Amino acid sequence: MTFEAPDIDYAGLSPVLALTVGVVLALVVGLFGSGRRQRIVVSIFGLGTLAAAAGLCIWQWGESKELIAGALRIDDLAIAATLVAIVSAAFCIPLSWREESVERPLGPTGHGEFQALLICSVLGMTLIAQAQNLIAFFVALELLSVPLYVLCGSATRREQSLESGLKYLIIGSLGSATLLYGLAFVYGASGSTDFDGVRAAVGGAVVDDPLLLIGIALAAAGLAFKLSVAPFHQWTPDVYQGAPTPVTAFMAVATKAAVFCVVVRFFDVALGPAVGDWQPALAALGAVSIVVGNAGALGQDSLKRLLGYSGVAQAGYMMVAVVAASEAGVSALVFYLAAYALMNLPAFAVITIRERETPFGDHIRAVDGLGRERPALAAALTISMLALAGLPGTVGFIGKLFLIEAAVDSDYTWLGVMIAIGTMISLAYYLRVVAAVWMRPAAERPAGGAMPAIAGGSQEADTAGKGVRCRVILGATLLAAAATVFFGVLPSPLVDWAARAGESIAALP
Amino acid sequence: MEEIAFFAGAIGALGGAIAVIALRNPFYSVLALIVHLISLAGLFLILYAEFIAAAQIVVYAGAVMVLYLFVTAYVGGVEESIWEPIPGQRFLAPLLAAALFIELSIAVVGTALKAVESTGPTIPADFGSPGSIGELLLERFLVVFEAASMLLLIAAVGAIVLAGRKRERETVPARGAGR
Amino acid sequence: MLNVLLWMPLAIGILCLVLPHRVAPWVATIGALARLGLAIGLVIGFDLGVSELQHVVDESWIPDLGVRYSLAIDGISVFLVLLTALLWAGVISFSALRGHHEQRGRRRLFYFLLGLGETATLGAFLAQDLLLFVLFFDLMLIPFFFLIGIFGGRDRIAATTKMIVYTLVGSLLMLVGAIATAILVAQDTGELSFSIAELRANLLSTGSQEWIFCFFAAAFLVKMPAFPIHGWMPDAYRAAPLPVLVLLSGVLAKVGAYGFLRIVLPIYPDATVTFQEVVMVIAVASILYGSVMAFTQTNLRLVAGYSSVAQLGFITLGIFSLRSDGADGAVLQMVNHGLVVAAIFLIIALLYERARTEDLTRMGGLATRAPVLAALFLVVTMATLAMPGSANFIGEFYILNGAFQEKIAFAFVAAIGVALAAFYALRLYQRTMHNRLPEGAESREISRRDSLVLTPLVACIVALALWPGLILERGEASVEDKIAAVAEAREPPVAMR
Amino acid sequence: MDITWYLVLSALLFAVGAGGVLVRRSPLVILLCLELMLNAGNLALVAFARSSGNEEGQVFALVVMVVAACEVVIGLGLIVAMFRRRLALDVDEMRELRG
Repeated sequence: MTFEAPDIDYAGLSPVLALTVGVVLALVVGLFGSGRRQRIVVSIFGLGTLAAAAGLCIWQWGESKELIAGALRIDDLAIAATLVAIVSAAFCIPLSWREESVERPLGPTGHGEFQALLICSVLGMTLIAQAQNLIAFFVALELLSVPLYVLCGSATRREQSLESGLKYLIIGSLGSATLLYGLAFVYGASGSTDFDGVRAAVGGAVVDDPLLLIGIALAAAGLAFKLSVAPFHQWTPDVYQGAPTPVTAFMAVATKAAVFCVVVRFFDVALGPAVGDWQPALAALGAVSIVVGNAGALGQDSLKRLLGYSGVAQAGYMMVAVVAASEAGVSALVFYLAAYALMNLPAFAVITIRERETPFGDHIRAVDGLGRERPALAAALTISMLALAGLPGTVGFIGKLFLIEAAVDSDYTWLGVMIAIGTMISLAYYLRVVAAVWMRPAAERPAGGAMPAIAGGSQEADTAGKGVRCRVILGATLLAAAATVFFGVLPSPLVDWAARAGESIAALP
Repeated sequence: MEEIAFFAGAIGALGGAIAVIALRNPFYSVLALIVHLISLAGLFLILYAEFIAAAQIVVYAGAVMVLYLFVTAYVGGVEESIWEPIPGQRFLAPLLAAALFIELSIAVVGTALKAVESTGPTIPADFGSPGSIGELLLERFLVVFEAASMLLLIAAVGAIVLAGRKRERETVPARGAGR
Repeated sequence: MLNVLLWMPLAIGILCLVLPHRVAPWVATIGALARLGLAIGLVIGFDLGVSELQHVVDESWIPDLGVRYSLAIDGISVFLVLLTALLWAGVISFSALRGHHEQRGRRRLFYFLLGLGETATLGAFLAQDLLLFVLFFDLMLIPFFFLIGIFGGRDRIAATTKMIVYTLVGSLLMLVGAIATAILVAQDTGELSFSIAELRANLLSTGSQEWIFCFFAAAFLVKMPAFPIHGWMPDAYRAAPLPVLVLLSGVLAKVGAYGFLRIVLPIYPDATVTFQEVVMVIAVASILYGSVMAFTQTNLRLVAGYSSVAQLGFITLGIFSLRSDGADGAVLQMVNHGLVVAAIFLIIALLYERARTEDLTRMGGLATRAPVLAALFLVVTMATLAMPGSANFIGEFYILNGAFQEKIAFAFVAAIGVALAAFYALRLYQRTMHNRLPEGAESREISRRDSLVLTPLVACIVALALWPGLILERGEASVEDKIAAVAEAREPPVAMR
Repeated sequence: MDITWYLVLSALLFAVGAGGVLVRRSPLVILLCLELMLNAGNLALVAFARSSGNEEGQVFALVVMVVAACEVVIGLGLIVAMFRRRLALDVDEMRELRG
């Protein structure tokens, strides 16, 4: 038997390699030391890994090449999605400091394991953003999901956390199984697992074959589970609420970036010739998601649930870009993904901080009167809410503009109108948060001023690390909020970046 | 001959599957799943997938299911009655499943692909052998192979995080002390 | 020049955020006066009789989306810019002079939000790019959401939320409409552009124009507000602090009417002709409804608020008469009404301090010891009811003249509104100033610091009454230009005869 | 034997698995049902590998086994952790997160 090792382009593969090394390093380093020292050392390695991967990505920016026998493809779209994932992971690491689930000295999850899982999930996202065949697609999806299941359940002391982990696992696996079955049918219809092969076959005789149609339907449903697109979204608010907040932040932002990237490759490219088969279905999913997400968020008192439903709606907005199936659509999607990260991360950071400062957890009362108490935090949360609502002067407005333009350009004007209608509904709940921040007095705390039951660790430990923790988190939060406004006023750099990512998909009109 | 083997395997697989969802004791469900997996392995053999069949029996039906049995035994075979769920769901679920089956069957039977309606094309002698699968894994699907190994590693880490070295009663009083 | 004018309010607003409490109001005042000077300079330097845009600024902003940062003024916007600068200067100095009690210890935020609001409003008046206009139009809401929500009275959160949801419903559809316009045009010309001039040169098909017109009309009519969609107005007017109300009613309401002239008429002429009567019906309905409601309300703010509804109805009627007379009058009336309503709300603030109530039935006799205040109020009242000799009279005359030429029936009905205005304006004046002074109220002369703001404002009203040509002459050419855009879409009237 | 037979069997198994996920409440059994669904997918993959004459489907099936194993491990881990917390092992009783 002859064995020929495939040609490996180490430059193109370098971000993946860096992340792989990072996972192992975080695990190994996590074994040494404990408490504060462990946190510092592991975080240096974790953030260093992410920085290295980001640097390598930027180094590869502008490349467009197949890696390892055509299983992966590194291009600007993949790099853009990877960068969004890396940024949100890097944001999540300081947030997780002093988080009850990772800080407990004798508990199961230390910083080493936590960050190893986090980086592994980023690795999965990097791979899925580059995937060029069905098998790599599937395994990368699992590689990003499995660590997330664990992270969601990692606060093993809290019943909510375990429940959310199990719920996410069950729903996620249901989605995976559905997706797998769909992919199997696509493979059966086309006889190939490579996206190129699928595209070639779909362009031929099998376009209207029932096998392919059902395959597409199942795959769309499976991916909709992962993207929390309605009507496959029921898990989202529960899991968002139950999971530790830093994990929720990462999950909400990064998963969408990576999975939408592969959705573009799978639908717009591999199944591009069958566009008439899937376009109306995805359009319907997007529209339903916009309505259901926004309507669901209306009565929510828990900020994390609110953001969960808002995430459902936002996924609907992004689905519109996929439906557009054009270069403008992909650019709009990439822009919106970056915008989504910038808008959401500050909100989750503020929730995390308030969870530790007040006894209200993530209830909306926790931010009552924030404008007087902590103006900087209040400003960040306000900007993030206004941006999510798509008001002008923020990156959210430009993002919506981009999306509507892509939709109208592809003759899906009604979807553009749906975005506008969804935005109107969403104002009611985003503004409720803003009103709570600026226009209500601070909520009365229960007597005794005890720390919330869920924020474990001792009082002493909390005050000890407070200074550093707050400064780093606050800095990152304000930076993201400032970027939200900056790119809302001067969007050109981000628009160029997104446009480059859009152009890297050659197969689109 | 092939027909007999197929129907034997099919009856085993289907019977196992139905037993999994019908039996009340999870312990028996696991055993039923093992039957199902072994029957599937038989079907894989008929389809010239020797390596998959072997992996199915050794790794899946063997190792993974043993883990499953241990956990079921540890957690305890929680008896749960099937016929008490939310009214409606128990009627709806079979309906949904039936609809799904019919839809999938339409796709499978209605397809115009010639390859599916035949016994399949002629294939080389080493189709599905460990050698040729291994070659594919190390050449075209090297990334997939590496990613799968990463997945196993992280699953192990995850299992340790979730279930490993946990002495709840000892850690609770130690809050804040062992910093 | 325009750049400085546009961004100075925001820059000074941000500066106010970091300055000490005591200094911030005065810095804001100086900045506002400087802007007023700039705006006066614009009017003085304005080239008469030219319909072209002046002081053009045109920079690339988001090339991929075809959005440009382009600003300019013409005969219509120059006075609205002046009005904006004037009223903002008035409100900021009014608040600074009294160290306003409604600011609840958050002065710096108050002046920042005012600055942001001025930048947004000026931006809407200056923008020559459709998308830039939409952006500023939406941006205006944000500071006012906070101004009402933080500094307002009872039920402020519900009121401000209602206001923003109502107005954004319209303007988000407008965003879709704007994008659709640009893209549909780009499908013909091959180049994506939101420039109003470009879009005017390449008109859409009638069918597309019609649905897009509906989106724009919804946005503008809600903003005004016009009769069936004014639901946010009473709550917001009750809750808003009075200085903010001056801006809301004096300037923001005009942006809607301005939008019709600047955008809808030139870009969607066919649809304008199609929907002319519909909008005129809405306008007349607003006039009647507003006048009647103003007559029946007892809350001072709501009297002024509903009278605004009626006045905006007049302005809309003038624009949609699609005659240059009517539109000329509408432009004049926009400025007139802005000045008058601002004066009224400031006077209401003074009356409230004296009577400790805003209920008309529990007021009276405030004129007894305050002749100067009474005189100022009288001038404003006369202007409100469009006494012959006031600029309002001239404005309404032009508007009715235009309407008579176009649709006689509408003009007759609208004329009833003129008569009703006399009723509610005089009722307002009499009930507050004359009769007996109720218990708890005191008649006090206007203080020197208040008259520092109010007197110049009233002087402006008088000056405009003496010299309405200031606006009519400069506005004429631009208005003609907009009407001409529509005239091409109509069957030529000559052929009909 | 036509490949269609295998595919119909696979569809039946998939439907049984999906029905099981909906009907059963014990997380342990739900995990088993998910295994059924993945295995149905595997059967389809192997059958399609036979019909298209390339082994890619078989490699896919192998990967799916790894994935299934990982999901089982994590799922069991969560169940054990919950058991240790003496939580009710009943999905319908997860009232904490209802809404």
